Amino acid sequence: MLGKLTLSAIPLDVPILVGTFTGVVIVALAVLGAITYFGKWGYLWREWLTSVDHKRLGIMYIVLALVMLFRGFADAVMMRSQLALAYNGNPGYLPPHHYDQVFSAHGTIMIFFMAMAFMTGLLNVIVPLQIGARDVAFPFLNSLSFWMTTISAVLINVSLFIGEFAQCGWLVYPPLSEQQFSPGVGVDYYIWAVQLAGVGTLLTGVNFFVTIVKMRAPGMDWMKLPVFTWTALVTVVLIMAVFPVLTVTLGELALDRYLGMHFFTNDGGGSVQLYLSLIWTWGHPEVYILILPAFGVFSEITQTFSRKPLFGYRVMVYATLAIGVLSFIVWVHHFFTMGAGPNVNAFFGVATMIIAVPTGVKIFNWLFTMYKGRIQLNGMMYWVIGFMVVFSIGGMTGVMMAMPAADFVLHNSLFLIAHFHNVIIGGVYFGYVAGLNFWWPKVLGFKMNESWGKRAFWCWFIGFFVAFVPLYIAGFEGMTRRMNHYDNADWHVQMLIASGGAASLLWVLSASCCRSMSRSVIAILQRTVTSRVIRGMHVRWNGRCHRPRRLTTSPFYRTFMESIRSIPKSRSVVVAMKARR
Amino acid sequence: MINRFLPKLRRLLPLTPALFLSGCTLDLLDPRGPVGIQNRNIILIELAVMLSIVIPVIIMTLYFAWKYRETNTSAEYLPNWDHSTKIEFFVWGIPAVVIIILGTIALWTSYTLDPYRPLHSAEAAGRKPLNVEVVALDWKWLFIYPDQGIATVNQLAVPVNTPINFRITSDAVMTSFFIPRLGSQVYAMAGMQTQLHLLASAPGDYLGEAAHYTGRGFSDMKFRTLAMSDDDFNQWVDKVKGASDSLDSADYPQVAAPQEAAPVKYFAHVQPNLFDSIVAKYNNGMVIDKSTGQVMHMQSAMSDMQMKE
Amino acid sequence: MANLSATPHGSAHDDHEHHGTNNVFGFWVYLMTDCILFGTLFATFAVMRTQFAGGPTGKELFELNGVGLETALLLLSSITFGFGMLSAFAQKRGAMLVWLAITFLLGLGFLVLELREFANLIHEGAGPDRSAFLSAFFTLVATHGLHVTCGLVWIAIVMIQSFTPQVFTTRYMDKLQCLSLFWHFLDIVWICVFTFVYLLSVI
Amino acid sequence: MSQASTHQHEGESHGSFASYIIGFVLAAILTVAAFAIVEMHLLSPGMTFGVISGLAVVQIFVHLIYFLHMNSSSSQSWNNTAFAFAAVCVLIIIGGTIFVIHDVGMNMMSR
Repeated sequence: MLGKLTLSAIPLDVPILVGTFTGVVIVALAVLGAITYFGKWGYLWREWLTSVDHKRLGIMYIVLALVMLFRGFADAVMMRSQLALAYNGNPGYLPPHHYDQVFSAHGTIMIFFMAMAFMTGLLNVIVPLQIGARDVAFPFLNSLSFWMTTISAVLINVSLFIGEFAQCGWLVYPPLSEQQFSPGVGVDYYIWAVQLAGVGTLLTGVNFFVTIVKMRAPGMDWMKLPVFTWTALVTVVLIMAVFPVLTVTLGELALDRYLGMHFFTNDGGGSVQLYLSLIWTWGHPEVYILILPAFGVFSEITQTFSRKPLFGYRVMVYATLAIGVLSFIVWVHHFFTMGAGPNVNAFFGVATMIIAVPTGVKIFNWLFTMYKGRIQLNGMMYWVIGFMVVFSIGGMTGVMMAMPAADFVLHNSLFLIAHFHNVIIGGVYFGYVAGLNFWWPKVLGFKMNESWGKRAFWCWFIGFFVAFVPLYIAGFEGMTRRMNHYDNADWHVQMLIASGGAASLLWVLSASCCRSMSRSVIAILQRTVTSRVIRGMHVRWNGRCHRPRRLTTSPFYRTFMESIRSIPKSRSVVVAMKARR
Repeated sequence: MINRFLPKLRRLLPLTPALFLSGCTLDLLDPRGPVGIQNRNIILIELAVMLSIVIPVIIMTLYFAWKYRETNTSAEYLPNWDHSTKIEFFVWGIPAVVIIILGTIALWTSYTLDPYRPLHSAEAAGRKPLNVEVVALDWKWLFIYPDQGIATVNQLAVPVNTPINFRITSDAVMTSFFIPRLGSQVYAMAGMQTQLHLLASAPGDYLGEAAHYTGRGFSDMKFRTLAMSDDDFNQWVDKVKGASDSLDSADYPQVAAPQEAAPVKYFAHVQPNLFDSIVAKYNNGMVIDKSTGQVMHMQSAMSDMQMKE
Repeated sequence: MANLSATPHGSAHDDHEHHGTNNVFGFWVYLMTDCILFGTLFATFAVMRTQFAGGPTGKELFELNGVGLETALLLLSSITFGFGMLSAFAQKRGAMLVWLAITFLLGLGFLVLELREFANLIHEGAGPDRSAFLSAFFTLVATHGLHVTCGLVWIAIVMIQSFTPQVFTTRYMDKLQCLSLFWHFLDIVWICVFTFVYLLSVI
Repeated sequence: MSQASTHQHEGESHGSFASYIIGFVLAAILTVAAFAIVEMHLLSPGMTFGVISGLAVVQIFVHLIYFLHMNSSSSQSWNNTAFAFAAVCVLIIIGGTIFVIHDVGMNMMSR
């Protein structure tokens, strides 16, 4: 069962893959050469690869996320360009075998290795600092989680060059993913990679839960907790609640494939419906796992740059909790069309709609945090405002699809694709990027470039609409997702706009991204950043926040005595805040 | 110029999201059957209700961001203001009201638009429903007309204004049976019988799709839905009956073999209970009868089919 | 798991960060996620329990005597482990070792019985690939068995470690407490297994 | 180091010889009762299901209290919260899955 790979599994006949492989090898050699040239191997090994420091792990998580963003983004551009070409008899340049792997990998990578890794990275960097803990509760476990995630990410990328990846979509629905219909190694790559990453995430969840519950600085009551930490707490609770379900579901699929069991097979009494039900029991809370920390970031940024405390802190906390609880009882809205009766559909439809209430409350709270403030309209606030605009629309289409009777025609269409990119790009991605921007000085000791930040925002904001509004329309035109080619002229118009928009504007983004990255590198080199230098620099945003420690950079391996010293100060901030109210 | 375009624009006003693409047909917003019309109405109602709250939010966001910008020192600044019971009330109240309205609609329409629910109003008008059994195969659709005793591949003909009762299953992977211009879709799964009730109210040639991804041949797994008058339909049935092929459990494995971009095919005769045999194949030779709810054994037919495979 | 969660920073400043308690609490939280994992397996079994696919049913297959014996062994091992813990808290190493050894043997006996049952079923042609019901049954019960195996390995490690100077240090006791939670937790899972898998199938 | 351990765990109960024996006896009675009801066919199938489920739940609590030393002291509140949370999750997962799959099964006239 492990001997499926032979030399012929290396796709030497696919020029795209050979080209990519060559590119990856060249870049890898360049990086390795540079490390050798500068003699940094020992440093890298001691200070980073074997580090258990939460800030270092956080940075490595974010680096992993950005690399995976690049990979997933390349997949996205390939899909869009394929669909722009493959019209009316033109097969495009990606045959189904390759195209199906591309969209499966895109989804898997973006969720598990981009968004999850980015989120865990932010949690790692920020949460212990916000609660005044020296590190997380189990630093070694934290490192283990990171390496499990990284190994899974490597595994998925190896599948690009050896063998193949799954061709069953990002959630590998059976029976298509069963041995009978997918005898290749693709689904095995998927199962192993996601299973490993899932267990890693589960351990992260346990780790951060214990950290937040047991390691808060003295005096930090629940209602004094920074909002980001609150959202982090709810997120890790959801992780603990649902990742075991993912483990079991994928484990059962693996047993089906390896030991010929009959959980989800067509025959032998297997039940496809059970897979759908279980995978979405994990899958729906998963999207809230991703979005809640982003909500936390938006709360922090809004209050900081509006120079006002967050409007309705308590309400915000309760809304977060409500979202957490409700997200657990709505999973059926991912398969209203499976053929369940109206009782099931009505229950889960209404439950789904109810989630919109606490989410709406959050939007209003950010709105009233800005109200009568002194808003510093910098790049980060751009992301927040852009988020509120985009996310409102995404929320609207989400509520539309929560209605079973409407979902019966919108399900599986490009409308659905547009909807979840609307909330995931507009909510999750905007939030994480804004968070990176916001806490960048804390990590590296200098601010990100402001004008490039704004340019990046405009690219994403406009690029998003150009790329995804056509998909909404194509959904109304009855175009389903995951098509490889088509012959409908109306669809072609939308596909052209979407790919044109996506390609041109999102590529500008990459340019700006590269630009700001290179500037960062230059800045790092210029300042010859060592931890001592960082420790000397204190960057503050002029915020009034619920945060005990202000935004000073935090050195790696902050000594325990320093943490102690900062606590009285933090308490006085909280007390002062209360007195002012 | 403008005058020439204005009437066209006005006609498309309900289609606001697509205003700038007035050339396209939005299948879902221009349905050809009562089910699709209800789907569309629900979508439009939802859109209207949600926009009534989303548009003000977006406007307020942009307005607040502009009004209270740092450089506008004339705007009021309340650095410590972070609570107002009155605002909190509306902040919870407005989304709650919207969701109560939409939730009620959701509850109601989950029952009225349940795909399993027969279209009573049409039946009441004296139209006898047409039974069609649908089998999703790799990568084509098999339609069995049990009452006419015929079958087709990748072509579905239906008489207009006649309720169509679909029974749907799959003999391969899971997929979804969807005719966008007629309305609701429902999944096709091996060993399961799902039901769908649709009606075409106007003649035409509509696209039918596999809405759920099925693997390699997915993009070509589609069929034409020909809605036609009763006479045309009867002629079509005669045409199919005139075809040379017929379909029984011996031929079936050949028909069911994976095939990409399968051409339309007619079968003049179809073995009775073929559909039940296909369902029973995955249920240990048993199938539950639709009308009586009793378990029937399909042993012989099944063993035939399995031997051939 | 306790090995993983031990912090490499040692316990120099534990007073403020409560590493000791965190280990036990962290392990408890981990067990809760394990509990959800078992819950999902039970959900699968609940759905699959009538999917015999023409194969043998639980009523035909299960022998309650064997199950009763397994239950008795596991239940006994729970209190012998408890007595071992009491000895450990009283810092009586000899008594602790004896109780742990008895626990180990009881656990081993449980495992042997379970494997024998599996072997018989597979021999009778009722292996996990026969029907969805049997897939769910084998997966659920074997996952529990796998946990018991881990528990046995862990007991062995703890017993060996008791001969090192580490014995009865804070870290050692933490580990022992985690193991205690783990062992008793397995017993709780077994209650659900014999009730909802075996007994329910033969009603 | 021996002081450390006593210091570390103060406030947590370890149970005693007696409490383990009580727990064992209770658990044994409950187990035997469940087996007896099933083996001797004392009740109708539906009743049997209800009763043995009830016995299982009671036995779980016996184990929690006498073997895992769960109590309502403040030092344990987070352990209890975590347990309650996990229990609710398990109930939602099992209940929800059965609800959905049963409904779907009925609706699709399968099996």
